[in-house]
Amino acid sequence: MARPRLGVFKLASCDGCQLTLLDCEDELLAVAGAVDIANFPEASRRIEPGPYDVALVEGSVTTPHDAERIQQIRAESRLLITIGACATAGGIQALRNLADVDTYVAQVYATPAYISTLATSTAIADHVKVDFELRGCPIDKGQLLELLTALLFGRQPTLPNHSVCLDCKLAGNVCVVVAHGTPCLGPVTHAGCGALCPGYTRGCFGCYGPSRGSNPTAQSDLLARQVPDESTIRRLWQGFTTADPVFAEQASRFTGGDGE
Amino acid sequence: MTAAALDLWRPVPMPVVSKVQETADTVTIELDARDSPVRFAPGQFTMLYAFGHGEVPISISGDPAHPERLVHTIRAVGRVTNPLVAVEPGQVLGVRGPFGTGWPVHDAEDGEVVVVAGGIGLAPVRPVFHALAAHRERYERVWVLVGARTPADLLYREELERFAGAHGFDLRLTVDHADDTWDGPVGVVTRLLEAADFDPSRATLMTCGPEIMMRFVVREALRQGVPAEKIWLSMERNMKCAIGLCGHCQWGADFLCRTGPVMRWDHAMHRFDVGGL
Amino acid sequence: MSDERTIQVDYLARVEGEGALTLKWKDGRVSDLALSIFEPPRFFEAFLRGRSALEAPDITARICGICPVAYQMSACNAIEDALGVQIPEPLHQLRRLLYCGEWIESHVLHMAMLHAPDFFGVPDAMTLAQTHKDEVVAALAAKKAGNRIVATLGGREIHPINVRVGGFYRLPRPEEIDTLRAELEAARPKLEAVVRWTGTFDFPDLERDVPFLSLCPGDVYPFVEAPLASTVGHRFSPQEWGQHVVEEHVERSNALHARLDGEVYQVGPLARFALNFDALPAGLQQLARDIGAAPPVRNPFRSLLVRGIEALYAMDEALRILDSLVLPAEPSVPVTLRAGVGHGVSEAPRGVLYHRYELDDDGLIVDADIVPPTAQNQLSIEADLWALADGLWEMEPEAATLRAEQAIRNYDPCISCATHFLTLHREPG
Amino acid sequence: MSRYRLDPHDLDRLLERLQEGGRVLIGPRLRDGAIVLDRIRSTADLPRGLTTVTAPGRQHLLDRADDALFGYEVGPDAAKRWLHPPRVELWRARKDEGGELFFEGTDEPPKYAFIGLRACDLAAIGIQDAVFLRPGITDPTYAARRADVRIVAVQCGASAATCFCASMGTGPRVDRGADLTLTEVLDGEPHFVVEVGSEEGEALIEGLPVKPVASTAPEEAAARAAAHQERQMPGDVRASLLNALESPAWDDVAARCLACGNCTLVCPTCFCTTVEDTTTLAGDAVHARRWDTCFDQGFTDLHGHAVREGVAQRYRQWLTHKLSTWHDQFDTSGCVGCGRCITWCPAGIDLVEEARRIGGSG
Ligand SMILES: Cc1cc2nc3c(=O)[nH]c(=O)nc-3n(C[C@H](O)[C@H](O)[C@H](O)COP(=O)(O)OP(=O)(O)OC[C@H]3O[C@@H](n4cnc5c(N)ncnc54)[C@H](O)[C@@H]3O)c2cc1C
Ligand code: SF4
Ligand code: SF4
Ligand code: SF4
Repeated sequence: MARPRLGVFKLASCDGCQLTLLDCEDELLAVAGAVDIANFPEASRRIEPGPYDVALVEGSVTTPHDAERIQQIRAESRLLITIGACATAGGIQALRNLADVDTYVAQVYATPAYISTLATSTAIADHVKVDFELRGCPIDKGQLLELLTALLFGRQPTLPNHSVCLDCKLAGNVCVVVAHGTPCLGPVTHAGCGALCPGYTRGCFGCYGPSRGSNPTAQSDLLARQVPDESTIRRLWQGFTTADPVFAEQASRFTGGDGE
Repeated sequence: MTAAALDLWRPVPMPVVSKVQETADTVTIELDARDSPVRFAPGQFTMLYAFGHGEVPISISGDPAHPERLVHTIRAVGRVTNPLVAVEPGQVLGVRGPFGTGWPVHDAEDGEVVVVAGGIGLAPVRPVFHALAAHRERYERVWVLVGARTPADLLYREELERFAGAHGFDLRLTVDHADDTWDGPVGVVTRLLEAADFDPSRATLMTCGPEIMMRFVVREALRQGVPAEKIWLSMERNMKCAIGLCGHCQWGADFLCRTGPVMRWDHAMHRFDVGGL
Repeated sequence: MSDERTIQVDYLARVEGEGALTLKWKDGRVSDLALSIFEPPRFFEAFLRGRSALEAPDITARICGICPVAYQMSACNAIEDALGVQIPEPLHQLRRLLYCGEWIESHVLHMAMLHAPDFFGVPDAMTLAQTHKDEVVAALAAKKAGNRIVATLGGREIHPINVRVGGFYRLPRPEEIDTLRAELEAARPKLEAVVRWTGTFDFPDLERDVPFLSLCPGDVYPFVEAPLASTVGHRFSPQEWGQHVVEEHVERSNALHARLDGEVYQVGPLARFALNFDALPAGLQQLARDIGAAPPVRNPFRSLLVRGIEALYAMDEALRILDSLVLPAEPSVPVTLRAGVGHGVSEAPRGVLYHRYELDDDGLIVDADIVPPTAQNQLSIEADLWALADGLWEMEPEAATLRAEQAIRNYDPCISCATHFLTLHREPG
Repeated sequence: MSRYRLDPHDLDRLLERLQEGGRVLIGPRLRDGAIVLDRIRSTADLPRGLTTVTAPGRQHLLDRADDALFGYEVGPDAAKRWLHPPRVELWRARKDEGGELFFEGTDEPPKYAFIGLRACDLAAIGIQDAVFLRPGITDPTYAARRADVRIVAVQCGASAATCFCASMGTGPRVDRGADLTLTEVLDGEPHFVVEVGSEEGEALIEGLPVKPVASTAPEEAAARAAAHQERQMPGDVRASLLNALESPAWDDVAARCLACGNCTLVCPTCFCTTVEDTTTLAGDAVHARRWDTCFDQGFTDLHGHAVREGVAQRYRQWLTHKLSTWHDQFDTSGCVGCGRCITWCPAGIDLVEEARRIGGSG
């Protein structure tokens, strides 16, 4: 089998998800030997034109230019895989979707006219068809390797969509809700991180977005029993996957603070 | 006791010896089981393992008289069945089994047999045809009522016709949607059942297909007077281990990999209409 | 007929984030030079408004996946300043430990994977590994050790989850500390080998006398310790930052440029090294001299060597902290939310990172200001390019392009960060 | 059963004895604010002077006035975590050049000893035995870990607010399944009363500095614990739930249930697993098993849809399996009344209350 041609593309993001690939220190050279890294500017000056067998796309669409670029990337790629909360859900920068972006520009830049931006930060799937997604802010190294080995092998990656609680118990973490009364989004959050936050005695803040078939309404009800301040609950839902419709719906149940 | 000797989780490698394309998405493959013959009852299934992709339950669709030839008919629908359907002769699969319960081919002796199957549901009853053919004299009339979405989705069509000719089965086929190759009946398989004039008091009915199809088949059979304890069906649930340890295939108190997939209607009837059980 | 030449790098590779370079000559003289940043803006400072101060470390980490610890540390320092929280020594040591991990990881990533390929004329580290397998493998092992520190203390390598205002969520467990120590000990000689190897590189000549700014506590090589000092006589606290550093917004860039009392200046390894060399252990001072990095180092290409020395320092410091670790009883000190203004600095691998927050009575952020290192260095990078550019005129286009890119990569510029250092302009009223 | 007296400072001798021959000792340990089961080596690793305050969805630790080593109720973990591990590689498959497949086992089962298990834990092991060691169907992972295990139980002297073992007939008295049973006596001069429950138990204390005693401390402790228990599983639950399969009452609990699966995961008898197939970069295929939960929607996936789509259907599966159909499958209830699922449910859902409400027993 010819080595699949890999492209890694960045839109609005922090670089962290693609850095995950370079953080696979033990496997990097083997991966580099197995795939043809045709376009990965963070790692290589060699930038070859498409088509690509696999495109890893990091970041959300926030500019008119990127809205066009993602069409181009899709057209050139056999498989398009989104990596990370920005690409799968708009990222933390999707908080702009709740505000007036012109005000934001004016608040941040002295000369707003120099800035070209869209009113929203949107997930890649809002623009083009996505073949697989790796959730998380950032993605998990083990999941990235699983995805890459699956692609090399020609099989479906094993990327479970159950909730963090299952992984929390697999890991032997102590439940922070029960032991400490700490608010935790684990029950409704998509697995993949290995239940990291509860393992460090803090509540999950939902950076993998919603899990399949869970009960976010019951989660909100529980949070309302735990946390007196509504705006705190709203901010919890409005985190790194704030634009996800499931989380956004729950956030809309809570007002308070200055965000209503 | 050594753990390895008891390891029911571990497959046995078997090479593919032949592959027949049945329909656009379905193939029949035969595995060479001479080294470890799979003696099975019609209706039983194995766990088939595609290297690196995983294991899925697939009914044995071959002739029970030939345990050294393990035959399966597989429809490509996803993660594991896609690579299973793509195997070529010479490649090796992993096999565990056989597992589960079988059709009542012995209990059905000295009476009529009515087999009603839809779509891929024909695969688990195909061994029944072999078993009945092998002892044709023990049975009265044999009805084979088969439904498919379109003529192109009909499984084993020529073979069924050959069987029917050679062994005197009353074969009736129907499709949901006809095309220009089709001049047979159009409609659901229950219509065939309505039209078949078997003696309900002497018949054993075996049905396999989507749950919704089986619901109507059973309803019609009961209406015609087939006793509940002579109606048999094959249930499908997610299965991961096939040895009653993973919990996935539970349906009420049944582990369908052990006390199913084939069961009598009077065993199933109290739950069959409970949604999402 | 006039002779014109252009170097156009549409996509600067092997830097973090998206930027481009245009260099034009006319009749042998540079006529235009532009380092533009087209990384899309993400408006962190705007949406931080209304968020809780306690969220600042997690949120601002997302400005940069390469140096999230720096963001978390500067944010904690600033919020703790605003809330009057004192961090006891054991927790301060754990923060240094975490920072050691980020320095090692980031420096080795930059040295071996992003910068070194330029010195061999190859496109990337994977290609470099074909001729220098042992060195690349050793570098990967050293980098991994850095990542292990961050993952052990922070939960994961990128965007650690264990940092909070007031300390940490949980303390490392004894068995985690033992494992980490063993991993660092095994990686130490590999890192040293990599550093010695970089000493053999062929460094282009370029000397620029630019003011350096870094933290300079005096007694220790700094990660999070104020005050700041410069090589031109400044000495000021984080609270005085705004009196000295001013940013401007230019058209071609989504980032802002900073000046120190009106002057172009530089932050980062060379600045730290120049201002804190005396705080390095004697052995590392000697090693620095051995590999060609005797202070002051003013050749930006040689910043590669200084990164190596700093990475080794971070490795040794991490081991020292682990050996003398006294775990506190609690992973954090109590924090009470209230109104206030706070300033925080820390030394990101690329240089000083400044945060400032204004909080209301509920501890919600009403105003935020973040000045990352790349923004501060951008004018210096351009100055380097001007200084180099005349010489590039003579070179083959490909070699000239490479040299210009290499000069930019000297700074390990983090463009993802640069576009998010966003001065919040207070609305009237 | 013969009874002996063991001084607290001699407990370490017993712990050493338990670890002879490379046996891995699992016992209670303080971690992140809860008492979990984990590897321990000596009494220094045991939680000392702590007690638990337990309620639905809540378990806190508090200091005790004394130095008790076992003065708390069960935490989230049970022996299941060790005998039926959360993840285990079942086998690896390799393909040689000729395309032949090889299936190789990779499990290297450790030998375990447990200390600190309670009556409910022993009953739960009995239930998992029934699941995993059926005639003709033996799970090799479980069998290998279970075969040569040593168990030192502790007799409860108090019950948590969520315990209801008395009504399940599984406790609080430890009367079977342990090699040794310790009753911690704190009045007067602190000591342990050791009951011997097996030949292995006899061998464990041979040569230890123990003295025969005639003590009724175990019975007294058990009576105290039983007297605490307010929760009672209704006696007719097996039938009443099955009669309520289509009751709208399931929707009520489904509105509160997070579908997170914590109840099944902390339950010492729940055994469901799934398998995950992956490949290594070197091309080997890994077939691994991990705990699964019937609360996950994907648990009942058929091609294109899940059978138990809604939370009500999943909660019904869990409760009816535990309390009804388990009897048909394994001749026992699936519940030992340990209360873990009540305590460790983040939403504090109480299966006893739900069983009453849904089954209509008040
Ligand atoms: C007893 C029994 C006999 C069967 N006999 C045959 C047969 O002879 N021929 C045939 O083509 N198919 C048969 N099936 C169905 C076959 O097992 C599924 O099509 C197959 O499991 C789908 O797996 P996949 O990975 O290809 O699909 P995916 O859709 O990718 O699978 C996703 C998930 O759903 C599960 N899953 C999906 N569909 C089913 C299903 N129908 N049954 C159980 N689990 C499922 C998979 O295990 C996996 O967890 C039988 C099923 C059972 C239970
Ligand atoms: S800590 Fe959070 S993720 Fe873990 S079990 Fe509890 S609720 Fe679930
Ligand atoms: S526990 Fe939650 S917030 Fe933490 S890393 Fe996992 S998904 Fe993200
Ligand atoms: S169902 Fe609940 S009370 Fe019963 S054994 Fe399981 S966890 Fe314990």
